[in-house]
Amino acid sequence: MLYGGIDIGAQSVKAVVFDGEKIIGNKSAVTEKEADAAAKEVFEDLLTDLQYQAQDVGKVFATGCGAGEVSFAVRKSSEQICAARGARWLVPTARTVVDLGAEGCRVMKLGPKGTMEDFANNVKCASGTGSSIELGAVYLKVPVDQMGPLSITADGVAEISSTCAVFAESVIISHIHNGESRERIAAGIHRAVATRVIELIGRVGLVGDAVIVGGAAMNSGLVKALEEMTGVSFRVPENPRTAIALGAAIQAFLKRDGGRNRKPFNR
Amino acid sequence: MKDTMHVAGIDIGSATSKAVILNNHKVMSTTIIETGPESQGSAESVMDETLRKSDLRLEDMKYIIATGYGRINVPFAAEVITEIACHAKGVHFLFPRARTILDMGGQDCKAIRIDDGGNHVAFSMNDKCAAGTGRFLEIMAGLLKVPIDEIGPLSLQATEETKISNICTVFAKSEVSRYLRRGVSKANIFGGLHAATADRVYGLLKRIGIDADFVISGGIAKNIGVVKRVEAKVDMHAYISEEPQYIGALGAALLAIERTSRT
Amino acid sequence: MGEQQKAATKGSRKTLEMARNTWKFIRQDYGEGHEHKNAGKPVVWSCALVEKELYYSMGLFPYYPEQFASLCAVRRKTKDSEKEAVRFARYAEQAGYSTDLCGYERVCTGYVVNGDLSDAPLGGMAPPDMLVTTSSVCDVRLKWFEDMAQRLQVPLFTLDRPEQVFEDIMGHPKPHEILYYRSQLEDFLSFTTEVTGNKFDQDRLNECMDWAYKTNELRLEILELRKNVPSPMGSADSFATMYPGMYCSGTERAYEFYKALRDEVRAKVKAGKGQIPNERFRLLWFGIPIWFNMSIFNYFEPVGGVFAYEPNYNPVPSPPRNTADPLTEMAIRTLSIGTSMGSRIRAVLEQCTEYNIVGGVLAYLITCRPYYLPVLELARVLKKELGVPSVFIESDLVDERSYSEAQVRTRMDAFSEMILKKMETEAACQTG
Amino acid sequence: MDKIFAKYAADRHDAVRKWKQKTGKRVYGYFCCMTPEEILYAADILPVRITGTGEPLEHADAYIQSNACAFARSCLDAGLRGLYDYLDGVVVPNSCDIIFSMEYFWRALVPRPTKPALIAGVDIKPYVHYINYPEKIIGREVLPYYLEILKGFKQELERSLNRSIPDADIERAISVYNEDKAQIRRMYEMRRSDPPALSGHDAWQIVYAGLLMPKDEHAALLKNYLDDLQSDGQTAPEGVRIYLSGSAMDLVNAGIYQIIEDSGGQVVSDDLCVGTRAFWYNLKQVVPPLEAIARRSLGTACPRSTVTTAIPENRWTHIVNTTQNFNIDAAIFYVLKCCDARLAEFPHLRNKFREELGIPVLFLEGDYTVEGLEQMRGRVEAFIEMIEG
Ligand SMILES: Nc1ncnc2c1ncn2[C@@H]1O[C@H](COP(=O)(O)OP(=O)(O)O)[C@@H](O)[C@H]1O
Ligand SMILES: Nc1ncnc2c1ncn2[C@@H]1O[C@H](COP(=O)(O)OP(=O)(O)O)[C@@H](O)[C@H]1O
Ligand code: SF4
Ligand code: SF4
Ligand code: SF4
Repeated sequence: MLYGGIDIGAQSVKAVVFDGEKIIGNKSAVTEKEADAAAKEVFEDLLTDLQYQAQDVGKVFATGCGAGEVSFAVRKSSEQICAARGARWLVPTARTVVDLGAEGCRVMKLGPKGTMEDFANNVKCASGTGSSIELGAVYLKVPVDQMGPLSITADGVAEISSTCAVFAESVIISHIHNGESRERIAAGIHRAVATRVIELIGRVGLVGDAVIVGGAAMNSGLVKALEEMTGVSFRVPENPRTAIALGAAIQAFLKRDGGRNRKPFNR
Repeated sequence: MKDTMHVAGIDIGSATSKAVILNNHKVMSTTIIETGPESQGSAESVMDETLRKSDLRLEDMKYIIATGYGRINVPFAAEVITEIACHAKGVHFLFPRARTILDMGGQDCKAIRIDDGGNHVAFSMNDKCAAGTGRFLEIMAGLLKVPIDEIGPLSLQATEETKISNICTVFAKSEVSRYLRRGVSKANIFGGLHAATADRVYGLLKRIGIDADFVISGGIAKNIGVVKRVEAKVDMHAYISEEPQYIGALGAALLAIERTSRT
Repeated sequence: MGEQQKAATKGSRKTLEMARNTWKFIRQDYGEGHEHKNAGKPVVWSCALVEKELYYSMGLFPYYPEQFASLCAVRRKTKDSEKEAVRFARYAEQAGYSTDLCGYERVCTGYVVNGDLSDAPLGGMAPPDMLVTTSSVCDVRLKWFEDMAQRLQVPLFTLDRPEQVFEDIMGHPKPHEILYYRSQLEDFLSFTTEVTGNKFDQDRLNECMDWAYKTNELRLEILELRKNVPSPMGSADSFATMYPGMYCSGTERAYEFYKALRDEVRAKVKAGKGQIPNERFRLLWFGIPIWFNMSIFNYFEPVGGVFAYEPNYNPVPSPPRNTADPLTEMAIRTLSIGTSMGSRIRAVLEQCTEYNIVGGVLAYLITCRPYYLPVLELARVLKKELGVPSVFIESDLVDERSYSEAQVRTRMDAFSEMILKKMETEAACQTG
Repeated sequence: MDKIFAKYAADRHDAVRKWKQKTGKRVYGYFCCMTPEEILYAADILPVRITGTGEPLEHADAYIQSNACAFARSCLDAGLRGLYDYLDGVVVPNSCDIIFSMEYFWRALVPRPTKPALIAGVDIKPYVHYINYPEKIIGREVLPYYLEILKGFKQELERSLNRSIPDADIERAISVYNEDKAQIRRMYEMRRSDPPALSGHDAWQIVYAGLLMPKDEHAALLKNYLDDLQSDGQTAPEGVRIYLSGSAMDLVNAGIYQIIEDSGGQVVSDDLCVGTRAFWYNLKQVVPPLEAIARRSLGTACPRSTVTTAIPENRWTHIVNTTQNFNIDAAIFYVLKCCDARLAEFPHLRNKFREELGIPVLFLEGDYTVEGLEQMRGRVEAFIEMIEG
């Protein structure tokens, strides 16, 4: 039997197919469609790639901000649990999990056996999320996937003091005007985001092996900033962006018989 | 007094740079350009352009005052003065009976109270968040692919103002995308965005107390959607000059005249 | 707004010799506390509003976490590291304390959470044998000390000081209030005996109260002198010299300090010397200073503006000495001060007239309720009743992360433009 | 049946105006559960709790900084807008810094319907009555001191009403209040079962309505309601058993109950002033009535009180008892932004919950808006899912 996980993010839709022991396939796509249609499209594409039919898949769980709208998912599960499950599956010793997406940053603390014990996430303000980096990339005129490589080569850091993701623009512009190199500015952007992430990490406490997942985990510059500032190394699993969808698929597998829930989600 | 006395006011805002040259209270020429990444460069180009239009040289300027958030980066200015004083002065010149000013630009929004001499006697400013500023609307206009000068009129066609629950510009952006995908009309979305902006600025106005006459200046004054909604909230007509974006630069130039006539 | 520069941390330019001396005083105090502790004598950590004579008469050496936090606001561990206040505040936030909580609390709690009490400026506060706080003025100091006492596992004593609603800043406490407060002062004495073994000696207390009384008289005299034009001693000097009066009141050295200060101020008045050579307008500072940027007090000097008055930390007249029952005297002294918003606003209004204030700079301390609650109303009343305009400065008192230099500058610039213009028009009216 | 309570709460202002018209009696507003309501009730006054509206502020922003707790600002705004113009008096206890400031704000700014009566500069018919409730709840002189305060309050009231309030009337009021408390306690008992007899939101609504309506009426209605509920044997949906702790809980904040229930949780007990804190403590009827009132408030497990430990003994015992009796799975702390006392005690309390009770804790910092509540949904869902495992 196969299990599906869908993660509807603020930016991209991710899908994973899982058989209870291994990942059969995963896919992520940036789409403009409505949650349900987007989920369908990505999931069907993935099945086609894998040469499976819809009926081969048992339960599908959805997570993310549009999870309630995915019609073919039997249940939704929270991003925190899914990120924790996915990361733990990818890195079996994981104790601290950071999930950094486009608009959300979540930090989960896991117990020795992998159960989630605590979590913290950003509230109301987008500074300290992937969008901050994207906005920065726009001003620096580089594609977002180049931000990491660019900042890694910096010989120092141009500090971005503004807390607002939008207003950081003017600080970045004045740095450019002051002749700061793009490398140093990129490093500054990563540091500013990392500072926010570390605040959240601090709320749950940094224990054991740390793992980072979500789209921004693909950004080596950010990971470097996090490592430098915490003195701890962060593991980046393969395909970090789909780790949350993987978690949803694992949830679908774990709850294949209904699970221990007192009450099904009704939304 | 000599028959010609040229002065200039220059306003380097976060979005646009403006310059005004006056000859004894008569406007000789004005220019507005986008503020580039370099405040100093923008200051030089906007000044050059304005000088060129009235066929003058920098040396002809008796006094230059700079204002705006990039005011310290204007090497040729004799003095820097805050936007607040300049807007107060500029508005007073155009609307002598004005007592309350709402100045909304790209990044900041200020409510200013002035006395009968055009001096500011109280003011309040937005906090360190982009929610509800000109930049906020610009980002949304970009997202919905509507030219900035059309968003105001469009918002007035709203049949129902979509409630925007996120104050964060970034979050509001994706909230708006979701509405869009659900088929909510752009007019309704802009209705909601403008209402949210008006709510926030109304808070600033209330802090200083609102008295007639009421004037809106800065780039946002060109946005009828915000203007109408603020008018409804304060329950007063808002006076708006033809070129509201120049008011800061105009005020700076007027202050330059005061400086030269004093000596 | 827009571009946000890093907060420039500068001290204020002080005009008085004695103000420059306070630093020595503080450093010496911190050292003495450690010696005291090493000699096996008891140390207390106290909220700044508790009557200090109690400590000196009971042989306790007091440290004041509020004062410690302000010290952390200006010190760094190494040249390149962040301010100690920011470091400690971070520890507290990570332990779950809200960023909206008072900076003093976050800094001290972070310092305690960190575990190593000597890992701090001046070697930190010596480890306490007991904690003492009061319910007065804000809820935070109550909860904060309770929390620290639990974390440090030391006994805590709380003085419940009824909030006084008076017409004015001073009023007459009711008999049951005096009895209630006095009973707690007594309880404090027996509590201290229980914790430290030190016995209460009324003569000793009377001696301390004598010093405190005389010191208070001197400080009142200084306040009176400060009304002179030009202002001989401004808010920067006053904040710089409040340490002995606030924290060492009841000692001879505090008395000596203010005697010297009084003499210095008096001499300046006699010589007609002000804080700056050409004083043009006088300002009110309302609120606790923003400790990491004291240079704000010099901000208006280039245009002739001086801070002439601040309601904080200033003395009020004491009731006459009552050597037969010093505890009742102390209760009356404490309870004669109004703490309600009405009382505080009234008091500021009166003083503004006496000090010839033409503008108010109101520190809207975003994390401190007693100071952010009244500012808007104070500004309104100042304007309405005295025609005095105000400007707000938003910040935490010790945590510079909440401070935006560029924003503050724009506001202060606009404010001074406003005042100068107003003066100009008024002058024109008078001559014209 | 419980619709009555919901309706009363929703139309509270109209309901009270009608009551006033019908009975010709006075209505006083108050801010905190430490108000000696029984004294007011004995004087034929209906005490109603002042709460906010959740609507955008119209006037309060001009007088009170936006940092202050949004609940209190909303209350003041409601006052300034005249929503409470039917009040004949307002009682402000010293329950927190912000409420204390209402003594000034309400007195100086809210238009009062009654005229002051000045004698030698003293208003003998004050509109705002201040109660200097001690923060220390044990200590040699606390009780006599508080008794004096209550006496003073009673005298002030007598003066301004121009009538006396005999002890016998206060005793009668106490028994009316005790009966109501007994019914509420019975209702809480019915939530101990799994699933509980009624949902957290319904229970809250009942307690809340009780703060706004005459207590005898409330007690009678509640008794009927609970009788029916018992015979029906109906239950609320099953869910993770939640203990809710937090700041002021009025119509706006109460949205949190719905969010918890939507996410698969069920609030079964609480540490709230519109909750256990308001009724847990019966008034003894054997001591003089003012003393009974004083002892009740000094015994109440309120976060603003102090007895030298971070969590006062009585409060912690109360917490331990309720969490155990009600079989709590998890605790949610919903604290309003800038509610300093609660924010400051939270970390310590959280550690104690986790370490001593083994109860996981979710912390939510509320801003007193519906949108703010919505933004918490995701976290509540994640938390409840975490408990479900
Ligand atoms: N190729 C890439 N290299 C580095 N960072 C990336 C890359 N692609 C996306 N990101 C970052 O990841 C974020 C999106 O993460 P994602 O997990 O897809 O978000 P969500 O789940 O919220 O849709 C972007 O904001 C961007 O910062
Ligand atoms: N034609 C227009 N219609 C509507 N809005 C406009 C128009 N032109 C400018 N704006 C608004 O004005 C803002 C810029 O105002 P401006 O006063 O130039 O800012 P600043 O002084 O900060 O540079 C923009 O962010 C935009 O929202
Ligand atoms: S500060 Fe900036 S990033 Fe944060 S909420 Fe405001 S607009 Fe969004
Ligand atoms: S909140 Fe204000 S008054 Fe209270 S301890 Fe902090 S600084 Fe002092
Ligand atoms: S919610 Fe907190 S801060 Fe607000 S009034 Fe109540 S106790 Fe005070």
